[in-house]
Amino acid sequence: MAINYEPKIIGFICNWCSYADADMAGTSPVSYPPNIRIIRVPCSGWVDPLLIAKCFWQGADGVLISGCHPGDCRYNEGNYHARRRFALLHRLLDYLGIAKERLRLEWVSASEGQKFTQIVSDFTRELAELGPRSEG
Amino acid sequence: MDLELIQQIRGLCRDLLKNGEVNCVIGYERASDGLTARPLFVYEPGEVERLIFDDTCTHNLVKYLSDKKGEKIAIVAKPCDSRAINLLLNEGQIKRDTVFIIGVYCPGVVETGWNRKGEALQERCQTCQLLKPVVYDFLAGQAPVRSTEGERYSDILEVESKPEDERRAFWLDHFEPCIRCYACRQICPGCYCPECFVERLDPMWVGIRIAPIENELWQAIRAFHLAGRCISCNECERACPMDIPLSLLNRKLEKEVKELFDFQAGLSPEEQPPFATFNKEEKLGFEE
Amino acid sequence: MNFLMSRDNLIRWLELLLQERTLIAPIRVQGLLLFQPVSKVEDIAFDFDNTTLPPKEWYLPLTETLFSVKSRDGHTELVPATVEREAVIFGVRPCDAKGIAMMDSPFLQEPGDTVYGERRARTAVIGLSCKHVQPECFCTSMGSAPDDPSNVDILLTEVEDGYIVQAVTDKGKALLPQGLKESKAALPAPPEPQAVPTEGIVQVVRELFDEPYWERLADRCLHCNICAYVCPTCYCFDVRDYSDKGKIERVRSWESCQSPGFTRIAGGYEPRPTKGARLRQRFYHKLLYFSEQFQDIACVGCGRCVKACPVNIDIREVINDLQQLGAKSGS
Amino acid sequence: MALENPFVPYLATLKSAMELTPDVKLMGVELEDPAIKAAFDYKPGQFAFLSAFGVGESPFGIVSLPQRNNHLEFAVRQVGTVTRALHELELGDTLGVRGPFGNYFPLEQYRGKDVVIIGGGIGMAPLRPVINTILDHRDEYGKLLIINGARTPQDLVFAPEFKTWMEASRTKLELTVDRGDERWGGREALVPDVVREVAPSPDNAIAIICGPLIMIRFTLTVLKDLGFKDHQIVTTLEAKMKCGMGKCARCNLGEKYVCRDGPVFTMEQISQFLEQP
Repeated sequence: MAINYEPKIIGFICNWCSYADADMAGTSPVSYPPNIRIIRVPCSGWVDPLLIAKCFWQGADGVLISGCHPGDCRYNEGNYHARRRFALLHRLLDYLGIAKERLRLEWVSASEGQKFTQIVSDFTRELAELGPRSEG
Repeated sequence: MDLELIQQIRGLCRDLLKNGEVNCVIGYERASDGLTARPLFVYEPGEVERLIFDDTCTHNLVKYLSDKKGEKIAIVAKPCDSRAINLLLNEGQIKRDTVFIIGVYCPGVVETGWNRKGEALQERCQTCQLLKPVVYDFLAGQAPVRSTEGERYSDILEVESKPEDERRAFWLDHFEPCIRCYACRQICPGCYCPECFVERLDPMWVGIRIAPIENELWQAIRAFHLAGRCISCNECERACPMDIPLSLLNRKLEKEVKELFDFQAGLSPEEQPPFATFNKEEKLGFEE
Repeated sequence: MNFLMSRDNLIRWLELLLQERTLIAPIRVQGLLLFQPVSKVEDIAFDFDNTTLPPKEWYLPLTETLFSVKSRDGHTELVPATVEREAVIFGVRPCDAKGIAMMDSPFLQEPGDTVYGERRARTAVIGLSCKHVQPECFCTSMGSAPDDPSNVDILLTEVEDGYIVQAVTDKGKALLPQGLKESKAALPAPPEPQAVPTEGIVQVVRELFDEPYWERLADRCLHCNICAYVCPTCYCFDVRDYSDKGKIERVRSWESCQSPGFTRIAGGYEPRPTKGARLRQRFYHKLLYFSEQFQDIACVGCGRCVKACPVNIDIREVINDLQQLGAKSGS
Repeated sequence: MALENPFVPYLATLKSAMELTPDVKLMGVELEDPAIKAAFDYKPGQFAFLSAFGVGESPFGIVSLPQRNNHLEFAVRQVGTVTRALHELELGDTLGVRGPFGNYFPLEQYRGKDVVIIGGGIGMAPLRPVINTILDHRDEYGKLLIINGARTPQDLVFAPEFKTWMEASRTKLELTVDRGDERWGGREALVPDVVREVAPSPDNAIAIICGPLIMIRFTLTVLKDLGFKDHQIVTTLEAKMKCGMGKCARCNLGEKYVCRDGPVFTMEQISQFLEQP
């Protein structure tokens, strides 16, 4: 494994919870690795599987979707739908040769800044260990 | 050919057309090769003699119901096709009272192509448990006796067992010949969007290049859009001029949807497809 | 003058050609037979009915870059695509060779499509006569024949002890190896494909624009692009920009008059709103419009569309139907 | 020397952009290469493709006149992705021009005749160079009647030029909108109805129509009622095009290609296709 390999991660982060954590981390001493590019979205349920697929096909090494805990959705049920959708997408992508480890769905509330930082750090490390994706 | 069954269908269609209960019957007739079948639209009672039914009637005619919205239609439906009717009913695409469903007990269909009729039943039929339509107004034929044993997903398990890189290569190889003729979509009863994502310019999801990456994005997302909706008629694979094994993709999702949500598309017109509903308490593998 | 070339010598000759130029030939790929650049002569299929896709792909690729946009220091430069090498396309059936020649009409008419023209000029066509005809073949009704040498540079006809070689053009003669043995043997009689009543079809079809026939025929049409993409003479294309990671290219790809939105303009107006209008366009373009422009029916009788259509829209049957409709309305 | 690849546009610079209506901009474009600029000759009715690199290209009628304007002018209405990208260009930005394509209005044939110009919405764009040519050679033509309709007063594309048009000799401008506003004192009527009301005489006259197809269809009926024959009615058509050279086989109307044989047609040539529902 190349030592200099820095995985590219795209994060779709819910505006009502995890985005606050991501935002905060920018100004706090404890931060997450710069490998993630964050896209603020209104709800984890808003994220179209097409966006995820497109990220991978455009060369992302990992995609993180982070939303509110079940029961806490601003729009009542967005994250329940997201959970179903990504559970299945996960399996399809894996089948197509984009390993399960590369797509993560996480529930992180606005008060769990540390958890968010931890998730991004872990995800970056795991992807680095996994190595670059094969061509395509 | 089961002549009795055919006479039954012809007689019924003649009456339906004569009485004005429907203005068109969608069924099958002999293709120009004199050997296989093709879709037939009958408008006049005098034309019902062209209708046939046999083990070459592989087409899923339900696709055409989306073209004939607002008309009173009778349609010949095998059990798998009838699941597509449920799908369209469930998704509000057709109205039950505008469609007269002539269900037929399924003898299974054989592999066919232009001027070519195989001996064996299609693979999908070999493991299909559904011998009787799930929705119909009239049931034609007699319950067939045939074995439906067999492992439905063995080829999928084989792909799954490959390492990540090999799976990736396997699919890129298979998507490479895709010429993006969109026959898979055009023949699919579940593909009725007025504007398909692949043709959207804004945002442009899939670029104009006909190349493996774009092809795969197209095929993967199309399959995903049909997840929990595909009724496994396998028309897409049959239509594909480049022999892409689309069934490997669609049955993978069928298998996962069954496992995750205990759902099979089109079995009932009422049951909500997996992405239209949820269960608050379910664990789908994300919680630690 | 005809020559005789043994099977071994054919292989040797192709190996020689491969050394100095791009060699395109039918190759079996995952159950398909496709014209592809050859890396080893032993990959070439010599015994086949016809290829899955016609050879038009070599001249009008499924997808190609027309030019790339280079931007540097606020200055934009457009870099047109170029054709690199001389090429030989081997194993072209006479019907498909006619298809290639027909595409010249739209593409080389002024202003000529330069990339197409260059590919055409720099590619020699080695034809292969048909030993057998298929049930879907009808080339003789479309002005070609299983042994028609008109549109190739060299035509090979398989005989017992090898191939009879007809050097049709100077371009073809220049490609042949030295010292070929002359052959005085008569060419074998070609197989006889099915006949389709094409006589007078151009005049007949002109009068049938408003026939309800088109909507009825289109009932079962799926409006996929198969028939157009497997057709040696269909040449509709789409042009759009493709940008990926800062690279901008203008790309041309195949398209078909059957695809939804083919003629829909921004703002929504659709001049061919019905299934029948779209399908009629296909047959009208082949049978009437192309003939009016370029004096030939845009069909070579290869039968690929007949074979590949998932719902059996059979152009032979359509021509028959039109003749009957014409006779009925004419009488 | 290799021939010019006809798919490669000329590079050009956006020199001016003026908002004509809330969704139409008049864009002034100058070809970068002086030799190409000098050789770029065009006539009223011809069109060219404009490229927004990275998004694509679309055809637009050229609304300027070589003898009047130093730059090529196009009236671009924002309806899709390419037109949006063109609207977003800033002065000095590079764009592509491919053309000129198509036939043109045979204005020399209209000399000595009365000319009736009927335009709806953005359909006025290709008619502007016709009007201006007639005004530049006012004595050579008979009466000029311009009937211009739009959805609202804001959508009258060439409003800044109305004064000049109205003041020209033997020229009449009739404006109409579907829906007026508080400042609109004029007609609120559909274009075909205005044509019927104004009732131009077909004697030694030619009528040129451009606008939405539905407007063309209804106006045709009115013109025919007034006694205009098919050969006296001329229109210019819009079609989806990808090449402009009769190759991509997309814009055909029967055996004619809008890009090569058109976009200017007499009704005699195309009525068969317009009468379809």
